[in-house]
Amino acid sequence: MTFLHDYIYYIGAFGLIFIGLFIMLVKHNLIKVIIGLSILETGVNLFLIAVGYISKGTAPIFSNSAVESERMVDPVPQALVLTAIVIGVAVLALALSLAIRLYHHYGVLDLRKIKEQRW
Amino acid sequence: MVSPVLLIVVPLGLAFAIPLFGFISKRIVKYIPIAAFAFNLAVALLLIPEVLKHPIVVRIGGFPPPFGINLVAGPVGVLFSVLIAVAGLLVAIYALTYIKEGSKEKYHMLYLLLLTGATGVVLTGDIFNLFVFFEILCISSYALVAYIGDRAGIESAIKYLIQGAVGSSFLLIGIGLLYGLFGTLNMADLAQHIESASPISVFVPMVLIITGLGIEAAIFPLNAWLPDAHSSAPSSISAILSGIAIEVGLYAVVRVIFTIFGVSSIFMFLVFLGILTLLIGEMCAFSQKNIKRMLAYSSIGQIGLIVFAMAMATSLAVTGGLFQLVSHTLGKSLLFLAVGYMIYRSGSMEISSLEGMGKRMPLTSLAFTIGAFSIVGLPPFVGFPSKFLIVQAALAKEAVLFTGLIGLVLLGTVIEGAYFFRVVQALYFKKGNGDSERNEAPVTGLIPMFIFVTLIIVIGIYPKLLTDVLNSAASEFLNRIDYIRSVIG
Amino acid sequence: MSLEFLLAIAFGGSLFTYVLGKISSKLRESFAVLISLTLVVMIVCLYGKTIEKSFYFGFLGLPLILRTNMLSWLFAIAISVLGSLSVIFSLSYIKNRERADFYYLMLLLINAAMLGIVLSGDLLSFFIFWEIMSWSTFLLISYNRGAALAAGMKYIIMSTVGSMAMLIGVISIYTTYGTLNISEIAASSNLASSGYILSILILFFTAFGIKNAILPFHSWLPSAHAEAPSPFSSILSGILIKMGTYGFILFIYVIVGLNKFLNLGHGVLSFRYILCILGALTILIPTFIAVLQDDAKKLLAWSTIGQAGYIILGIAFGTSVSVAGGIFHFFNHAVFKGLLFLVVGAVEYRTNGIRDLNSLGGLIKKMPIAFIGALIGICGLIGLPLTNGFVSKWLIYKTLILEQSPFLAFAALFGTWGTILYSYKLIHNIFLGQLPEKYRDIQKSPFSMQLPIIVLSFAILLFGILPGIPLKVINAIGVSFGLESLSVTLWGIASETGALNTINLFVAILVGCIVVAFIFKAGQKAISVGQEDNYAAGAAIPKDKYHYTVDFYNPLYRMITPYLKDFIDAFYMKLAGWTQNLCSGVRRIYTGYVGHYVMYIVLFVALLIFIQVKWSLW
Amino acid sequence: MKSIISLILLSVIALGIAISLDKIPFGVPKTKIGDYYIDKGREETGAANIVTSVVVNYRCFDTLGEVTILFIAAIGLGAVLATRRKKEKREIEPASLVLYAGCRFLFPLILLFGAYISIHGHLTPGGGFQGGVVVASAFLLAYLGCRGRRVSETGIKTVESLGGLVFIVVGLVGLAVGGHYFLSNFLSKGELNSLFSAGVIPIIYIAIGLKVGSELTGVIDHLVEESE
Repeated sequence: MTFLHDYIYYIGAFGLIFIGLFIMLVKHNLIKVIIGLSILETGVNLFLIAVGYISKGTAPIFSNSAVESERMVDPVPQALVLTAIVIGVAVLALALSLAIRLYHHYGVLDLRKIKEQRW
Repeated sequence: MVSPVLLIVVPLGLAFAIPLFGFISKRIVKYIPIAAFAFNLAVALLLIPEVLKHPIVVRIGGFPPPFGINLVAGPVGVLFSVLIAVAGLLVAIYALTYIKEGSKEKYHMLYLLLLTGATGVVLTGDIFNLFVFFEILCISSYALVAYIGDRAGIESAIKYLIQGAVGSSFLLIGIGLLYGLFGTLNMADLAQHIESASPISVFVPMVLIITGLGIEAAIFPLNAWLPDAHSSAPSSISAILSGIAIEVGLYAVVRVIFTIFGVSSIFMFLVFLGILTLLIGEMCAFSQKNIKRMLAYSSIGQIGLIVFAMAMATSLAVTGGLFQLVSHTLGKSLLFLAVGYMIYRSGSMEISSLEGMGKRMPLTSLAFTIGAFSIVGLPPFVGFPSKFLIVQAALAKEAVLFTGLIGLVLLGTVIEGAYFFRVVQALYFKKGNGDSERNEAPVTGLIPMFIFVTLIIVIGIYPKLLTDVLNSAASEFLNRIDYIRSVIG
Repeated sequence: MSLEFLLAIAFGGSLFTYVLGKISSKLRESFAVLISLTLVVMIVCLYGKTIEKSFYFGFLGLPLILRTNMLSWLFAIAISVLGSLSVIFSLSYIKNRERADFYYLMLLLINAAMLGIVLSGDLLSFFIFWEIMSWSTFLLISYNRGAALAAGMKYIIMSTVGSMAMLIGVISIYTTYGTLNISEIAASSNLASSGYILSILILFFTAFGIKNAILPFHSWLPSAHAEAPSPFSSILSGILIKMGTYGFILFIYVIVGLNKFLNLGHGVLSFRYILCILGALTILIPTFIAVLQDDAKKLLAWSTIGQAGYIILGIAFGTSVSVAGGIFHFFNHAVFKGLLFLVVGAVEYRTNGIRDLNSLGGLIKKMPIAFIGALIGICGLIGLPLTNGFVSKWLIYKTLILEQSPFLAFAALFGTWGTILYSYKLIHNIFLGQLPEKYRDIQKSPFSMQLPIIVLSFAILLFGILPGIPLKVINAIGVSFGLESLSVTLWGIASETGALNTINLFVAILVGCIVVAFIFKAGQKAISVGQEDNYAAGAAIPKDKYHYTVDFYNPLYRMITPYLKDFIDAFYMKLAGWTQNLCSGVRRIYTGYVGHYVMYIVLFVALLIFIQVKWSLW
Repeated sequence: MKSIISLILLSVIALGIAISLDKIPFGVPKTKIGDYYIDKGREETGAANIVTSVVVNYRCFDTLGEVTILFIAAIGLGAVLATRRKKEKREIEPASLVLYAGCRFLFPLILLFGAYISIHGHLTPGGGFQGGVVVASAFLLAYLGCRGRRVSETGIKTVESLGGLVFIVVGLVGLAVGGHYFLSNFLSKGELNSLFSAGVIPIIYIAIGLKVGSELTGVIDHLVEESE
């Protein structure tokens, strides 16, 4: 159980990552694939946060200058995640807009049927 | 002294300012990319003599390297910047009249940002920053592939996006693992500490990062997006994707492997991967009927050759690989530009519809022919010295294995020759159906093409123009100690 | 006279001709002739000089060197003379064709590149010029469209294979010796092991063999020669494929050296012997395939392969006489095969592209100059005395017999028999026999076509009667290779084992001719009839009903056809088919379904991790 | 079949990652850089929120890229969606009065909140991105509640550009005056935990807030237009 206790955040993050990947591998519907992508990205973000976590650490904000800097979590992954989230949003927005446009062209979202570009 | 940071910031600022310029005059917008890359070219050329002496390390925000982000403008970075600026400038001139449909303002913004991202990737010294610029490069290419908005473009863009997004997730996981292991994101700092961890735990992030970057670099099993995207994008963008984007991806892969991980045992694997990529690319290109797909697959083949050369990891081989990279940029951009107007005139991408183009568009056909010959590696064009160096590097290994592999490479060249010569024949020696009125590409199309042609011939005859820079670039790749020392001090 | 200046004129002239063509076609043509004649003069001036100097340091730190010596000079003069004659011939041949600018550009560019090949003093510039020649040849072969496209593709693919083999060879030499300068390599090649030399030779000889079309690499040649424009066919056959010969000579005698060459392998498996056997086979099979051809240019093309066999045989055999014979035969072949292609070109020009031997005939009166050219040409080709072909073949036969190689001698002699058959077929089916109705109004060939034909015919007789002129040069070449000197006189060769004296021959033949003519005149009983005055069973045959050039050697065809399938070509075509299938199979991995693509990515990662975890490879 | 293969492959990857993670214990401080920022961040940047000091100062180049990516997404979305011909404007059913009035009431408040979050990025959790998103949500609300009302595209574009330009100009000024480093913090750091502190950080964060807000508004605008 200590294993689970120690690594639960990693397990959760990678659980999401693999769920996302699995969805992308086996689902045919474009929207579902995009959902999988979103889950994957969320998992990655969680993982980054989990890397920077320090047990019982507080947010790295000095609200009162008197407080000493003890047990603050690593600020770097948080900054990275901020960037990663924005990138994820950008990709997602573009993907959805492409999906809208694709649906106009093909009338379906089944990726198995959207195979004009091949070989 | 000019700061290399301007190479990134000025195009970025101009891209942000394009809507404002658009308010002043709609016509002015399309000249902004030209101005930006002319500036970049000048700056990069000015930097060359300086970086040949020692790399310039720029601290963003003034923080010392492991703590702040830094740019490393070494020979490699400046070489790539020059390449990006040249290709960007010429393709921007080409796009002046080529881009007619859609929102031109958006096209020019995305175009500027794509190349800014590419410049950022080659200059940055921080792995997460590399990821960010990489995403700029990728996301703007997704958007540009879909720019025309036809069936093919949208389909290719969404496929490209899905694969690219998976790749960037892998990349990010890899970066996260590295950060967890070493607590730093600076490439030089990572390189310094990489040996302190056990090989297996470093291996997994390396694989993830190579995969993530390798998707953009179009290494074999990861390159399924490339033929679709390159063939569906507007030709000016295909030229950039083929000439710059995949090269930058390759740069990132090589930089990560050489500088950060410094492992030598994976090179053998990459050698085989390169050969496989080369053969599969050439074989697929051989059986294409669509000219742009053919060129796209040919890019895969060329990338395979470059990977092969780089993975040999001798000074000669890396020089050859970089040379091949330059020659591919020049040649393939030229081919896509030439093909762009041919397709525009004939209305179809089938090779059979290009028959008789030698009569209708003689100058464009000439440019295409020279580009094709250069890609195949015929003298006196630039493809020849680069291929020469690669073969020389392989034979200098003095191993039967490498001699055999170089045989395979040259077999690939034969296939490549076969399909390019077939197109050249179709251009000149087949009677086109339809009108044979002479209808040449406009001047703004011909000028960049013939600048490429000039570069191809001049460097092909006088390779010394490049070899000094290439040599020091190769030694920057191979000497990680020097790299670490120049950054961390 | 500096060599780089010469090459600059050659290359610059070709480009300038193209530019002039945009202004006026007259200007272009006169300039093209001027350039090619200037080159002839310049090369004549180079006679006997030995120059070696580097002219360019910029190429990857390798100096590019030009040099000239007797061997280069002989090839250069052949190139420039035949080149200028074919340019003159082209004046009317190409006149009203489209893309004439392009034609002249390529023709002159090829000539310039060939000059570059023979004048280059290091293997890198050799390779560069070689490649320029290859791709420009490809463009010019394709010039005629139609079937020429396939011919061009076949040529360039095989040629690329050869070039790639050569590239490996060149670079391997560079990594081994650290230099590409031919004389430096020659000086240090004694140190190398035979195994290494053998592998280098195999690489280079693949390239040269493909260009020279020796069996089994001949497959590109027939269609390429047949489909190229005729003036260019004459260059192609006369000179261009002989660049392979030049390469053979260069490697056997200059770079590797005769001693080393003779010691590669033993007995039947020696390199030299295998090369000789290949030469012999190249004589035998193509010669008889040539007999079967109905297309005049295809016939000449196969004949070219056969004659190239003689040259290879002579050169590979490696005695001073045989080498002299081989080199002389190269020179002669350039003259008479160039001539024959020009003759066929003249006929083709007047008959609007007809080269089918079954439908031509009786043109003797219409095109007398062409006929005389053809007659002298085939005499040279067969090797009748008093033509230059006789001397070179005599030298080769003599060696083979003296050195007791029965099979090789048999092949050479038997090949000559086949040569007689197809040569006669060629001249008969075009010029003799009945004149078909549709060629009634055929004109004489224009002067610009006659001039090269006359010059070349004259050369055949001149070098046949006075073989000492070229043999002196050839002897000097042989001496520079370290072979023993032949005692060459203006009339022939003096030696203990059978001298050659063409003056004696000349007198004997003259006497014979006079006697025959006398008897013929005296005993004349035959009636002269008109060309179309045909009777069968006493009844006049309508014109065009009876044409006895069809199925000329019918019984012979039936006899030899089953043995003469070009199975090598069939194999190559099959190989091409397989490649094509393989390629279209491979591209199916890009299925178009993005799920598969994601799977590839995941597979890649998983595979790498799996390998590492399982075997700890990296 | 396919899912089984997928599972096998994914479990192989999971195994590899687990091996690597073994060396990264959870919840243990392990980075010197993080400690450096926590120790020195306040002096060097003047921001109380260390994450902000990392985002806007130590790793501000990332942030510049990040803003650019959002910008690209907004343009790209526009480019992809704009290619279609504009349809006939359909008659839009107006929202109910309650919704309309509620939206109009909330709209300025949300804007204000967004502005607050942007401006106080260096003091409290939040910053330009978060503030920008809040601002954009105000516009989303307006789109939902006050149908038919549109934000002027020109305005969005102008704000977007200006936001980006301010960021870059601040950086270039830093290059010119502040010790020759791009984006260096050339203004006085001020007193910790006060609004006017931390040099350029608030300026950049305001620019980012404007830019992110306008970009996301643009994205929403395009999507709303598509759905109509």
